[in-house]
Amino acid sequence: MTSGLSERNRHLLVLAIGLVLLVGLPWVVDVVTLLELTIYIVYALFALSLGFIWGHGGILCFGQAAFFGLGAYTYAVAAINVGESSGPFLLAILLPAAFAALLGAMMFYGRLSDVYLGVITLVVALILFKFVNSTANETYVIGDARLGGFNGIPGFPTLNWPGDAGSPLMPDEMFYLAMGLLIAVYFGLHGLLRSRFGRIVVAIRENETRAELLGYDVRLYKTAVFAIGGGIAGLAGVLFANWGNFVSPGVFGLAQSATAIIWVIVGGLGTLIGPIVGAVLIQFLTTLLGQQSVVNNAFVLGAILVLVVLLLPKGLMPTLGQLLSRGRRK
Amino acid sequence: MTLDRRTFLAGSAAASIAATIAGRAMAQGATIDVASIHDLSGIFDAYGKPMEKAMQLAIDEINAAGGLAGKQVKEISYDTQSQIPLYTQFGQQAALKDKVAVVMGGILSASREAIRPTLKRFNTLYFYNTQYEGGVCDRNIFCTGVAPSQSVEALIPYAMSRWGKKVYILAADYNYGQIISKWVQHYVKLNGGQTLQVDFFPLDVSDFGATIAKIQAAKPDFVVSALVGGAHMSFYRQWAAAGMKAKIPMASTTLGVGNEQIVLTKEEGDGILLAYNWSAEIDTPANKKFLAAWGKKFGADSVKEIHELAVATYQGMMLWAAAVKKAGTPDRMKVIEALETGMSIEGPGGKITVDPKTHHCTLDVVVIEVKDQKLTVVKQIPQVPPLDTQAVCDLKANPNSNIQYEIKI
Amino acid sequence: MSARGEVVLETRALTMRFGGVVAVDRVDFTLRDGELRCLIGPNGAGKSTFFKCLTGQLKPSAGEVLVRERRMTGAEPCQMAQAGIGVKTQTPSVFNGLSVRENMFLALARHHAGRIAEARTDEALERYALADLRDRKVGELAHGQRQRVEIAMVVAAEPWLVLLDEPAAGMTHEEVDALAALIRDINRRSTMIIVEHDMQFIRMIGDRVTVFHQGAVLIEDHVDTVLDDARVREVYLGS
Amino acid sequence: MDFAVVVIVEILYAVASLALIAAGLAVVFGMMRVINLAHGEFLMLGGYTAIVSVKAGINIYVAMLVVAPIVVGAIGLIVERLVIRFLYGRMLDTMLATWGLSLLLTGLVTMIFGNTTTGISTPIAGYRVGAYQLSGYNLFIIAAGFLVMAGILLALRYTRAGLIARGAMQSSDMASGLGHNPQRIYMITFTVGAALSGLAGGILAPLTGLTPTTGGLYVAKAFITVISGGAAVVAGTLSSATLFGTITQVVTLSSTPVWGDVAMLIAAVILLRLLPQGITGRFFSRQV
Repeated sequence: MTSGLSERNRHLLVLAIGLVLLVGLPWVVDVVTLLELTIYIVYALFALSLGFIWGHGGILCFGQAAFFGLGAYTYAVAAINVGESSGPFLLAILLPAAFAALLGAMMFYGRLSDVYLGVITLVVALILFKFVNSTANETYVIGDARLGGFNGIPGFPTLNWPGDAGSPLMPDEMFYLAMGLLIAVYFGLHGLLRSRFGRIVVAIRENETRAELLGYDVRLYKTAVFAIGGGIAGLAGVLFANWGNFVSPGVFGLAQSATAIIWVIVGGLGTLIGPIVGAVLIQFLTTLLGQQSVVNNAFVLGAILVLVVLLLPKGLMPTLGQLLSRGRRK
Repeated sequence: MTLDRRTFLAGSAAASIAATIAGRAMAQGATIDVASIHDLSGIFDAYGKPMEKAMQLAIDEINAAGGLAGKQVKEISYDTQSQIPLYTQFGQQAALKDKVAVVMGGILSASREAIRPTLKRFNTLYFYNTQYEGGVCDRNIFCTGVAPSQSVEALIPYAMSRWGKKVYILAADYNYGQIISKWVQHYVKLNGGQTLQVDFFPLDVSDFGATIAKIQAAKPDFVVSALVGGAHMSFYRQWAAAGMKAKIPMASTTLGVGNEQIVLTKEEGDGILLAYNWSAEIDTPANKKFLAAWGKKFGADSVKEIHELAVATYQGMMLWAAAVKKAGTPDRMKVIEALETGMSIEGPGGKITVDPKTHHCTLDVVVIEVKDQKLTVVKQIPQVPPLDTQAVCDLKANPNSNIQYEIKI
Repeated sequence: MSARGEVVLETRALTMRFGGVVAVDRVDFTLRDGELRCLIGPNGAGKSTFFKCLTGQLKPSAGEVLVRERRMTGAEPCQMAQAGIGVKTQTPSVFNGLSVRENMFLALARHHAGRIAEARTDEALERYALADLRDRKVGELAHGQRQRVEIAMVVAAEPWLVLLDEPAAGMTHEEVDALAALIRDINRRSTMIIVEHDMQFIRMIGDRVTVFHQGAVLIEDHVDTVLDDARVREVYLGS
Repeated sequence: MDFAVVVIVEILYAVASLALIAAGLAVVFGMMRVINLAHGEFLMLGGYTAIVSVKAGINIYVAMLVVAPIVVGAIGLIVERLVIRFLYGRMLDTMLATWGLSLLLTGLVTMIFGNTTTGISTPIAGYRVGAYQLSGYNLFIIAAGFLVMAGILLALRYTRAGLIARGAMQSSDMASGLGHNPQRIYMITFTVGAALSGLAGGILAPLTGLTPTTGGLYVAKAFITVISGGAAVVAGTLSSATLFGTITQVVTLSSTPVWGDVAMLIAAVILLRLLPQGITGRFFSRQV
């Protein structure tokens, strides 16, 4: 990594910006904007989950929404049954992580890679979508919660202060929580990547054969990375569910997985800040485009994706980093 | 939800939340704002576009007559693009940002159930102007469309008397289809018939080849379709293409609601039986006036776009306007109380009266046969009450009720 | 210098088929402790396939691989490595995007806990004369330098058996001389198998040589005997 | 007995429509190792071309069988020249770029035609098998599916162009040695693949309604069929289409279309886990 700032300073800068946004934003914007920003953060977290497994683990997952959706649905179902939100919150992270571990083990121990991995992840997300989408019948219940099929699940208890089911989080508190979690996950992943585990994961991305010949069980490491990514996607799903107080099968949809890939590729592979920047930028653009009807949204996003692949194959943030450091040297 | 907590939180966001929750601060702007939330694109746009036009027409007429409570009415329109999660999002915006007096909207029952909790939570009055499966019991919502005890109750005995007793049901796989198919089974049984099979289809299914073979194997006397949306349209095409029209007749609880009869050819649509509140052929002064006004505003060509849901939307808007006039204010509780006096208006579909106990409506029902791409009235039943919801819901006794009852069979 | 110790690696009727093609055909092979064995043969003789069956990169269709009398048939490459076998592949297989130091760290980190691995990394860089390249990305180095990095990574883990696939390929004369010295040095501590093409090089390091032809072992003997053998000449030069 | 015939026809129809949906992608993937995720949109464009042509008064068969492939082939040519050719050998980048393209085309069509369902009626009347009525159009699709597959097979095996194309895919050096420009061969192959997609889209259009997002429904099925089939263009596509078409239809007939789809997807996962190179990667290597 080359950049004008030293690595340490760069992370301090990210932390500072993060904290300023965390504390400052609720003071300067109105509630609707704050709600809008909360969803950006949720998406950033989702992007980060894919950015980690793809950019650092070398696993391109075409069905990351499977874990996002699983997190959202697990939370909704568990919250209806439990009421108090702490248990459901944890369960909705652990279950997608466990599911990712299982799926990952199946794929990596079967030595699937590249396109085949892409197809399987895509298909698994599709299966989940089709299944959940066809659970409108009243026989599909888990405890007190009806899965609801196409309707989705509305009106489940939203997150509350831990231990106190009677005090749900207000929109501004939701913002603090989401932003705080994003910062925590970012630095958590950062620390992980500096650890022995993380360095081996990166080594596997660089050269799987060599890592194996050095005695690292690539299958195990990849499965672990995939599970971590699944857990983070699940966390993003929980926040998403709480944001709208509504989940529907669309959370498993192809579009959800696809947008995440666009965020990551636009923001830049191999960095942690890239996916976050990509998600926020693209979502901001989507919102802007949503307010006019001359140019179609998908048209612009598609054009951006094509142009980024052709002209900025490394994505925004790494390219920016290179430009900065080149500027410095001159 | 206890949302009146923590008002000490500083910051503008927190303050505005507090303001919203403390109750809708009235008399802010120079206009009374009304939100229209419909699918204006995507696979449900055939339903939504005319509903939006009906809103515009109703608001024009209200404003031309001097507005409400001394103010003009302004429409804020949202396109939910046939995506259910957008209902939640736009519902939030309408309630928190636009602070509208009422939300008119929702088409699919799934969209209603997505937006209903949001609007209830943020104390924003909600009108759902669509024929639906009935049973919603919530004081914050008024349902102005026909319900099963009005439409299915009329349709099934009429179809059975013409065709026979064995029925095969196809329904869209979400709450509407699931519940309406039970009502169909209920009325089939009540009239001494037999339901052979019920099949559900997700809204994106567009290949019905195997299903058509299955139906033939079951040999029903007729088919009841509760299919919904653009993709399901191909069922009628494939049915006709297989030459089934001559073999097994069909009734539907949904066809025509999106004016499908003019998209389908004569050969594909003719002979299908329906039952709704409205048909263009209803011969009343109110309907003629409505058709003329629509033609004048949107062009003569546009008159054929009018459908059941557009009429229900127009009637819903007019009901709300009448209530605001009566209450003298757009304040939510006052309007609800006014409506609960059992208000009625004369609409294109006949007289429509609010039932105070259920917030549903008593209205006229017409049984229709599709002929030459037109909805021909074959039978009229005046002033049918919403018996299905009345059987389970009493908002006078339980004003805090907030559920949708489902029929058990 | 003939075989001296106990048998440490053995294959029994090892066979590898791809579709209808038999690349390795019922090979029985024995390696003793301390040996420096060369595998030679013309292109397509099956020596590289045989090599990959030993490293775990290919799963043999039939037969057995025994490492110190333990059955390791079809084991994963990582299990082979964990059993103390170091492997250098034909083309340099290194972590191109990472620095020389990081490469070395990764070679050591499997055997040592983080802190110790860090310390050992710097020692190893000194020992293998890579210290001045430590912060360079391996992908930016010259071919010969990358070969050196890879061999250093393999050896740093102190394997008891080292498998090298065509280590001299693409090297200059001077580099080949240095390599031969390095291999003799490694052989003082580890048993070795070297797949090689270059006769010159085999003469320099040679001891016992196994010649592959059409998937089977043609002859196995001391390098001088083998290179004078008529059949070997025929296989190499064609008739 | 009659019902058995109906079931067989329905299965053949499912197999043929899968083969049609996958054909264009199979050619491009099998010959060029390019995964075109805008494939679904090529089908969708074929459908729109056919519908627009019919509404403009062109004969429906001309619209489906001639106009749709020509128009979409031309679009494919443009796409190849502007985007794909810069990305040969970069499989992942190609996938991402074509994904972008798919969004772009969806958006473009939405701007032109609106996000709404359009459709035309099928041109063939139903027919009778014993006590059952069947859609005549299904027979047409079965015929079209098998003709397209046979056409690809014959073209690759027995025509000079097919021979050169196969040669170029095996080794582009060899082709250029023989005086053929591999860039040009890639260009033509991609165009032909696009034209096949256009043809399929045109043929399928009368059956189901079309929206600008219809491509999304196709691309997953095509992608799964082609990848599961493996490298051999015709043998692979036909074998996986047969497998998946049969599973889908049998399950659909005994339950609902959803379970039919789910069964197919589960079959695909199991298949790829067991045969990571696809069906033909294992059994028919080195065929077309």
